[in-house]
Amino acid sequence: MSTDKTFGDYGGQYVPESLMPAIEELTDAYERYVLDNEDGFMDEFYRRLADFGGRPLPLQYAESLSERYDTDVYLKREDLLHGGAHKLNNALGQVLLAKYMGKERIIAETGAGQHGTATAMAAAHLDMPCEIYMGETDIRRQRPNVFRMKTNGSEVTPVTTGRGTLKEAISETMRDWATTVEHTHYVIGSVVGPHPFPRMVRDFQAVISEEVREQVQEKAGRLPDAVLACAGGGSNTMGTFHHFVDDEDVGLSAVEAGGSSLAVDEEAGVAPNSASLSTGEEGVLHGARTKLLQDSHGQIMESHSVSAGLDYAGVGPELAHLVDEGRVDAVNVDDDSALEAFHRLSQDEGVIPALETAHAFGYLEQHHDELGDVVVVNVSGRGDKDLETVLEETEKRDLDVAPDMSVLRETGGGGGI
Amino acid sequence: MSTDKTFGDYGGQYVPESLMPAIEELTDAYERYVLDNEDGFMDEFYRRLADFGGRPLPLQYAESLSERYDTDVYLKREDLLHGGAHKLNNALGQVLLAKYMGKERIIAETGAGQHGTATAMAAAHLDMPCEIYMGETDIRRQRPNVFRMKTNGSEVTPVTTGRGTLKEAISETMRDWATTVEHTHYVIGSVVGPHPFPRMVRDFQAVISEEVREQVQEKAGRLPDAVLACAGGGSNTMGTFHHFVDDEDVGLSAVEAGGSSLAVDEEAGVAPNSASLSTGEEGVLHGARTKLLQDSHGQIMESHSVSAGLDYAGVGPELAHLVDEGRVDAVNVDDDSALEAFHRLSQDEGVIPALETAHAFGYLEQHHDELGDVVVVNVSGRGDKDLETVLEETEKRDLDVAPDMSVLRETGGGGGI
Amino acid sequence: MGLERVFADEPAFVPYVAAGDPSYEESLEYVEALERGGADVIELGLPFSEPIAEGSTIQGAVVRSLEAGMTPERYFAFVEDLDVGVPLVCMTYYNLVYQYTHPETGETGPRAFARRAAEAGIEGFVVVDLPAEEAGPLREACDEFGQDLVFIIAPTTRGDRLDRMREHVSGYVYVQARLGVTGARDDVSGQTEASLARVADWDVPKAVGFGIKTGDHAERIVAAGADGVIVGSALVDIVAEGHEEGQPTAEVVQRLESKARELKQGALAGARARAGVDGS
Amino acid sequence: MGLERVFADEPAFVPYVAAGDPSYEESLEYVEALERGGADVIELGLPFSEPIAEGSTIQGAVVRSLEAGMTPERYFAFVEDLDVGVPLVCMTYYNLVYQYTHPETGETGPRAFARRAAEAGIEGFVVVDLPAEEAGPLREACDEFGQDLVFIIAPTTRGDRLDRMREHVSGYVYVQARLGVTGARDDVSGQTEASLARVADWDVPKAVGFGIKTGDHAERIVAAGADGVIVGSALVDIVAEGHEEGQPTAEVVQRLESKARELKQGALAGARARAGVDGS
Ligand SMILES: Cc1ncc(COP(=O)(O)O)c(C=O)c1O
Ligand SMILES: Cc1ncc(COP(=O)(O)O)c(C=O)c1O
Repeated sequence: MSTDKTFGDYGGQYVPESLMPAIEELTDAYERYVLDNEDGFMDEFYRRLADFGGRPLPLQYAESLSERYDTDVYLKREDLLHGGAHKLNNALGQVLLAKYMGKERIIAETGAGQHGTATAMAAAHLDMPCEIYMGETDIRRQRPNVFRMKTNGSEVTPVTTGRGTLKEAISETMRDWATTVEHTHYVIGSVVGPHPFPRMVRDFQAVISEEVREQVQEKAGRLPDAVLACAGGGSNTMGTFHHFVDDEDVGLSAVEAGGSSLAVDEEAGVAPNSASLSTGEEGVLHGARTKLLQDSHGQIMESHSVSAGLDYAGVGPELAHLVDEGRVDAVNVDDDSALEAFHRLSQDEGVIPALETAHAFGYLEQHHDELGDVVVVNVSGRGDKDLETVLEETEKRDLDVAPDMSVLRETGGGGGI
Repeated sequence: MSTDKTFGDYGGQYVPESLMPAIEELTDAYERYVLDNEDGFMDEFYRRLADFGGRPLPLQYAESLSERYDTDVYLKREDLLHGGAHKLNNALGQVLLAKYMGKERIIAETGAGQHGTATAMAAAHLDMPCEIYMGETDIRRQRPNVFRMKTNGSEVTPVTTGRGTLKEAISETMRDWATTVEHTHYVIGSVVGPHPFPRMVRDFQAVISEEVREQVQEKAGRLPDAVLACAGGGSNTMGTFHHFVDDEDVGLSAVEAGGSSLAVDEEAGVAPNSASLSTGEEGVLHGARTKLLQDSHGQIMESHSVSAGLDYAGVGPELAHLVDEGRVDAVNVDDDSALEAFHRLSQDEGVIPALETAHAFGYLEQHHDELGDVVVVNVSGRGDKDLETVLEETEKRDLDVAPDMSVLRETGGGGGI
Repeated sequence: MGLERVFADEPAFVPYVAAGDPSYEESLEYVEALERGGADVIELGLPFSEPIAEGSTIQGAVVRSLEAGMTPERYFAFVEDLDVGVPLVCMTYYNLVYQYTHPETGETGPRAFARRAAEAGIEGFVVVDLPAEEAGPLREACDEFGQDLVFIIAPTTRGDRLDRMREHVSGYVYVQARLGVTGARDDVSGQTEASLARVADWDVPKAVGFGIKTGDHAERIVAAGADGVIVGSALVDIVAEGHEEGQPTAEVVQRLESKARELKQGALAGARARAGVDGS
Repeated sequence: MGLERVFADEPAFVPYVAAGDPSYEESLEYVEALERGGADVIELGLPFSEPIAEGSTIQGAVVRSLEAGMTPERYFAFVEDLDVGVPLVCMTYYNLVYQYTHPETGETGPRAFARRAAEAGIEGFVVVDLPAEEAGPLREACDEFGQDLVFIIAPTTRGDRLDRMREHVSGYVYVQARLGVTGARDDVSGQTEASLARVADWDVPKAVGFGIKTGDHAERIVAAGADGVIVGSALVDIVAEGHEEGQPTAEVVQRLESKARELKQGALAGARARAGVDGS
C-alpha cells in the first residue's frame, strides 16, 4: 500500500534531506502498522487507549446549552482523556509506533504544554526516554505543565530563539531530529509537518469521530447536523471530523482563534490572531504546503491567541484542502468571545474547558441558530492549565459572565493562582 | 426499610437538635431513592456518572510496577473521573439527591479542594446554587481549586477559625446548615458525619468496587489477593473495598498518612500525622462515634500530612468498625515514602497520582512481597493539584527518585510553579 | 431532680459563660457577678475544640479558655472553687463526656463524668451534640446521680421527635429561639412563639435561648410564655471586649453584673406583662 | 549549466554568509572580502524566518539580517550591488521561493523567483527544505534560466534515494559531512569519508559542508576526496563577533579575508596531499 503524500495541493514533504530517510522509514511503518495493523499494532493501540487513556469517552447531552440554544447540543468529552486533552490519542499512538520501529528515544515540541505532557506520559508509560522542546516564554506561562513533564521523567529543554513559543519549538525539535534521526522518533503534536504526519496523526485522533458517530446515532437517533471543533494545528478538529467527511449532510466547522483582530501588522510581522484557515495564504512551513500566516514575502508571522494551544501560524494541510473544497467551514471567534464561552460552559454545564476548546463554544453561542437541530461540539481539553491566564485576561475585560474572584485576592497571595 | 445507624459501636447521629430533623429527612430520602431506587434515582445517578463523569473507568494493568514487584498490579483509574478524583461519585450523588428532595441550595466543606471542586461541578451541572466553606490556610495553599470552584459558579467562603483547614471547614459548614437546614443540603465530602452520611457516601462510592470486581475477574481471571486504598475520611477506601468485604480471601488495606511521625505532641495538641485508624482512640466528632486523633481529655488534635486531603483527625465509622473486626488492615506510610511513591508512579507508569493516592503506592513499595499475586490499588485522584506542594516538599528532602527541576528555576519566576 | 425549682416562682434568668474565659481567676469573678446580677441557674461551658453549634462569639470564648489551659479536671476544680449559691449546669459537647476518666475510680465515660460533676456540685447537663436518641448512657448516669439532662428543642423539631424528647427531658427544656448557631441578635425571632406553642403543654419549664441580647428581648420572650431566658453571647461579648481592650477585671465584673440585672429585670417585666394579659 | 566549472582545476572554497548580515552595507563588503580571500563560489543566504536546518550561529545571522530589513527584493538588489566575479548561489528555504512575485511580470512562484534571480546574476540554488521529490517546478525553472539546482546528500541518504538525487543534481552535490544542523565544530566528522564514498562515481563535483572550521579541516576533507569545502558558521561567527563587539568594518573585513585564505589554502593543501597519495 502506498499513501498519497498530499491532500489536493496541500501537504508534501518539505524537509531537509537528512530527515527524508526517516520520513520514508516512518511512512513505511505507518503503512504497515497503522494502516495494515501489522503485528496487531492497532489492537494494542486501542487497548492502551482504553486501559491507560480511559477510552471510550462519553458523548454528553448538554442540558443547559440545549435549552439555551433550543438545539440538542452534545459534548464529546475529550477533556476526560488521561492528561486532560485529546493530545494523548496521538502521543500514545506515535510513541507506541516508535517502539514498534525500534527507536530508542522520543522528542517532541510543545506550546501550551498539552502535547508535551501527553508525550511525556506516553513515554513514561512505554518506558522510552523523552525530551521535550518548549519555548522559554511558554515555559514561563505554563509552569504546571513543565512540572508535569519533568515529573513523568522527561527532559524539558528551553528554546530561546524568536519569541520563544510553539513555532520556534517546532523548528528546534526538527533541528534535534536532524541530528539524532537514526534512533530518535519525533512525535509531532498535530496534523501538521511532512507526510506521513498529517495523515497518521489524523488516524490516531480519528478515534474521536469513530466514537462520536456511533454515540450520536445511539443518543440522538441520527447523524448530527453540525460538528464543531476548535482548530490550532487541527488535530482535534480532523479527529472529530474524519468519520463524518463522507456524510455530506453533516456540517463541519473548524473554529480558529480570531485573537484580538483579524487585521495583521505586516511591518512588525505580527498577526494578532491564529486564523490561518480563515485568513492565511498558501505556503510551506515545517515540512508541508498549507495555509499560513505570512507576510507578502513569505516570512512567517508571529501569531497570537489568548489560548496558547491555538497560537500557531500554520494548520494541517488536510484541513486546508477540505476548506478549499467547501467541505469544512473555516470560522473564527475572538479572544473575548472565547473567554465568555469559557465561563459560560463552566457555570452552566460544570465542565471547565480549555481556552482552545472555548473557541468552539464561542462559535456555538454566535451561530447556534444556523447549525440545525443536533450539534456535536468537541471538548478537546480541560481548562485547569488555563486558570492563571483566564484570571488575568478576565480582569482586563468587562465580561458578562465572569465570576467575582475577590476571594482569591482577599485571602492573600495577590491576584494570582 | 430502615437502615442501621451504626457499624458495631461506631457511627450514630451526634448532632445538634436543629439538624436532627434534616438528618431524618435525609435518611428517609436515602432509603427511598438510593436503596429503593424510587423514581429511578439510581438509574439517573448511574447515567450521569457515565455521561458527565466518564464512567466506567479503566482497571489498568501496571506493567512497570508489576515487573518491579513481581506481582500483578492493577490500577483503578479514579483519577480519570471528571474533576480528577473519586470525589465526584459522591458529590454528584448527593447533589442529585438534594434535587430529588426539593432542596434549593447546596453547601459543602473542602480541605484540599477536591471535594469542593467536585461539588461545584455537580452543582453547576444540575443547576443548584452552591457555597463552599474552605479554611483560609487551605485557600492559600490550593488556589487553583478555589479558582475552579468559582469558575463553576460556586461561592467560596473562607473559614478563619482555628488553623483554617478541613476540620474547621466542616464545623463551619455544619453551622451554616444549622441555620439553613430547611432548604439547604449539606454535601459532606467523605464517609464521615452522622448517619446516613457514612452509609450513603459509601453507596455512591461503591461504584468503584462494583467496577473493579468485574474488571479484575475479566483481566486476572480471579479475585485479587489484596486491595489497597489511601484513607483520609475513607470514602475512596470504602468505595474500593465495599464489594470485596464479603470475600474473606481478599485482603483490604487502608493506607493512612503517617505524616512526619506517629508520635503526638499532647501539649501543643498536634499529631504530626493523620493516622486515626492506626493510632486514634474512639470518640465523637462531627456527628459520629469513630476513631479520632485526640488528646487524653477528648480535645481534637490538629492532624498533619503532606497531602491536604488526608489531613483530618477523624475517619469513617464503618472503616473503624472493619478495622476492629480485623477485616481491614489499618496501615500507614510517612510523608517521605508518599513523595517517593508520587515520583515513582509518575516516572514508571506515566500516571501522576494525587499525594493522597501516593500513600497507597508507598505501602505497595514497602510491603509488595506480603500482598499476594494480584493486587489492586485505587488511584483515587490525579496529582495536578499537588504540583506546588510536591515541588516544595521534594526540595526539602533528599529523595532517590525525584526529578531535577532546575529548568523551572533557570527560566525565571523563582522556584515555584 | 431539681432544676425545675428555680423556675417555680418567677421567670428565671439563665446566663451562659465559658469556664476559664479568659482566665481561671477572672472567670471565677465573672460567674459570681452573674449570680449577683440575678442569675437563677448558670450554664457553665466546658469548652470543646470543635464547637459546631456556636457562633463566633462563643467560639472566641472557647479558644480563650482552652488557650488558658482549661481541661475537664480544671473545670471541676473551677466549679468547686466557685462561690455561688444557684444551681450550675454543665454545657459541653459529647466527646469530652465520652472520653472522661474519673481521677479516683479510673472509670471512663458518661457515668464517670456525671459522678465527678455531681461531686463538684453540677446539677445538670446540656450536651449540644447529644440528641435524645444517643443520650441513653448519660441519661442513666444522671438518674443515678440525681442530675437533670436538659434537651434543646429546635424550631425544626416537630411531630414524633417532639414526643420522644418530651419523654427524656428533665429540669427544663431549652427552647431554641431560632435556627442557626449561638450569637446575640438585634431582634427577637418570630419563631419563638411558635416554638413555645409546640411545648406549651409540657410539664417542664421552658427556657428560651439563642440570640437574646437585651432586657427588652427578655421581656418580650417571657411575655410570650417562656419560663426563663438563656443568654450567652451577649454576656460573652462583654468578657471578650474586656479582654481585648485590657479593661480591669472589676470593670468587667461591673458590666456583667449590670447586664445580668437588665436581663433579669426584663424577664420579670415580661412576667408582669403576661400576668396582666392573663388577668385581663 | 556551469557551476561545475569552478571545481575543474583545483578544490573549490565555497563560503556561505547571509546577505544583509548585520547590515546591507557591511554585508556587501564582507562578501567581497570572501572573494578576495579565495572564494570560488559564494553561497549567499536569503534569510527565512524559520531556519529549521540551521544551528545557532546561522540563526543569529538570519535574525540580524531580517531585523535590518532584508526582503527577497532587497536581496536581489544586494546581488546586483555586489562587485564580485565568482558565481553566486542563492541559499534559502522554499516558502520564499514559493511566495515570490516578480516585480515586473507579476508572475508568482518558483519560475518568477528563478527569473528574477537570473536577472540579478544568481547561477544556482540550494533550497534547504526542498528535497528532490518536491523540486519539480523549481527544477524546470532552473533549466529554463540556465541555473543549477544543488541538492544536499545527507549521511542518511542511501540506496534508492541516492539514485533519484543523482538524476536531479546539477552544478555540484552538497555532501553533508555529518547529521544535524549547521555550525562550526572542532573536529572532522568520521562520516565524511563514508558519505563521499557513496557519491564517488557521480559525475558532478562533490562539495563537503557542515562543521568545517579551520584550514586543517578543509585540508583533511579535500584529502579525503572532496572537490570543494563549504564553510558557513565559521565565517558567520566572525561577522557576529564583529557586530557584537562593535569592531570596525575594516577589521571584520580583514578577519574574514584571512579566514577565507586559511580555508582555501587548506583545501589546496588537501589536494596536494591527495595528489601525493594518488601518485604514490
Ligand atoms: C485542549 C486543546 N485543544 C486544542 C488544541 C489545538 O490543537 P489541535 O488544533 O491540533 O487540536 C490544543 C493544543 O495544545 C489543546 O491543548
Ligand atoms: C485524591 C484524593 N484521594 C483521597 C482523599 C481522601 O479522602 P477519602 O479518604 O474520603 O477518600 C482525597 C481528599 O481530598 C483526595 O482528594
